[in-house]
Amino acid sequence: MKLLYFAWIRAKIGMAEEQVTLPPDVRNVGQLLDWLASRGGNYAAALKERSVVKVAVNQEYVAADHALQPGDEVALFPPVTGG
Amino acid sequence: MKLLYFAWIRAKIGMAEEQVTLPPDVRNVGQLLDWLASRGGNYAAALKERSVVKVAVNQEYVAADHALQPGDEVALFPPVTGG
Amino acid sequence: MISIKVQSEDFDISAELAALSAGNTQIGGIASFTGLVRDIAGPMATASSMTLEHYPGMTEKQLSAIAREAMERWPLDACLIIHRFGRLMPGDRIVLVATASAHREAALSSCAFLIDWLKTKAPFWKLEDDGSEQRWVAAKDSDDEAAAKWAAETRSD
Amino acid sequence: MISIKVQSEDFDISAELAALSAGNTQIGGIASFTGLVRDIAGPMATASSMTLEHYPGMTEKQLSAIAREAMERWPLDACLIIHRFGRLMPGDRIVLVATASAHREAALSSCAFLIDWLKTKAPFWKLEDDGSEQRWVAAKDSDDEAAAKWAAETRSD
Repeated sequence: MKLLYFAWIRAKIGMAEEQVTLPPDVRNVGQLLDWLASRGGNYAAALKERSVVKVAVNQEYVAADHALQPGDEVALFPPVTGG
Repeated sequence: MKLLYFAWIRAKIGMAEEQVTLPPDVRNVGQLLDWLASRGGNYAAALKERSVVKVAVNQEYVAADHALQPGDEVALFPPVTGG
Repeated sequence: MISIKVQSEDFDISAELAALSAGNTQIGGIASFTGLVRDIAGPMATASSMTLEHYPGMTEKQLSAIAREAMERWPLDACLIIHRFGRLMPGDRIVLVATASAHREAALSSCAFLIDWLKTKAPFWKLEDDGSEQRWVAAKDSDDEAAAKWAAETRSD
Repeated sequence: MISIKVQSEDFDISAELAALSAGNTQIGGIASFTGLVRDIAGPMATASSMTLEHYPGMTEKQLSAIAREAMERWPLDACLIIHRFGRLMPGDRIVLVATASAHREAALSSCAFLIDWLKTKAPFWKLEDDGSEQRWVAAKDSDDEAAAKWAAETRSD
């Protein structure tokens, strides 16, 4: 599964994207965030304030209970500040 | 006193402006409109629907009870349609 | 800064908006409204046109007063009104209203306010020609209502 | 007609608005909002800058969805969103939103709707540099509130 990071989440994690293989018990977006945070270090720091982490799957906003599929493009980013 | 006419009021009266000397009993805008309408012909036709005749004195909108002064510039026109 | 222009010639929106914010980097947004001549005759008819008559002197006075009121009601850095007169064809620009502010809500609201007031206060009259006959455009009740709304409303930003 | 552009280069407002109404003489008005980079450092500081990061692919998708929603909510003839990314300086144009309609109320309201939604939905992030340090711009609650207002509101024109 492809993970993309943007803005200060990208800066804190220290990379813009990575390819990951999910453990079998990680089936939705909330579980993915828990699993990433459990990696500790930069991940834990970047995902500490869970309420400000927005998630898009295949370029659409989703909630924590959104089920993940193999091959999904999952993006993590802070609240947007365009315009 | 200088009178100016615009749009279809100008077209109906048949001129864009004229110089008039008011009778002594014509002291405000409402009386001016009555006096002009009493001239009959084009004036009566142009001022028939009194509610749609707007009046500006010295380029400011005024109501029927506005007192006239010698040397005023008085304009009569229909509701505006710019923009 | 208030800029009022009453002219027969066309205007360049890019240049006008650039001038509005030039040298002021506290401006966060510019709202604008451009009014265009609609084709009243329809595609099958001969070319239609519109002639705008106005009251020189009073026009500038009224537009300036409207702009000053907008500057008082909203925190604006600049305000521009350009209104053309004379003979125009379908698609031609008639009017440009633009407001610049640090806050987008102020710019957007004041722009709507200006065009609503201008429609009921600025001494312009439209004479439409559909190719066969000429007709003075009637004022719309909906324009009076749009303007009246602002009188009733207190500033909300 | 919907036109969405995500680009690093600047845009010409006159040309963009002219393209929006070209060939459609039923359009009576075009509302636009141009967002500019504000100078966060103030006149006494060294030059500040802003770098806009975005999510290529999702950006276009979100802007298109927002534009489609505006076209459904209001009687619009055309709708344009241009959003820049990359490094910008104070006074630079960031975004242009424009809507064209036969009715000015529809153009003005939908333009406000688009910029409000874009602020909360379009995946852009601003990194400010005041000349001494870099700082990610925080999202504003007021932007969320402005967008939420449209969700609560039914079309009123």
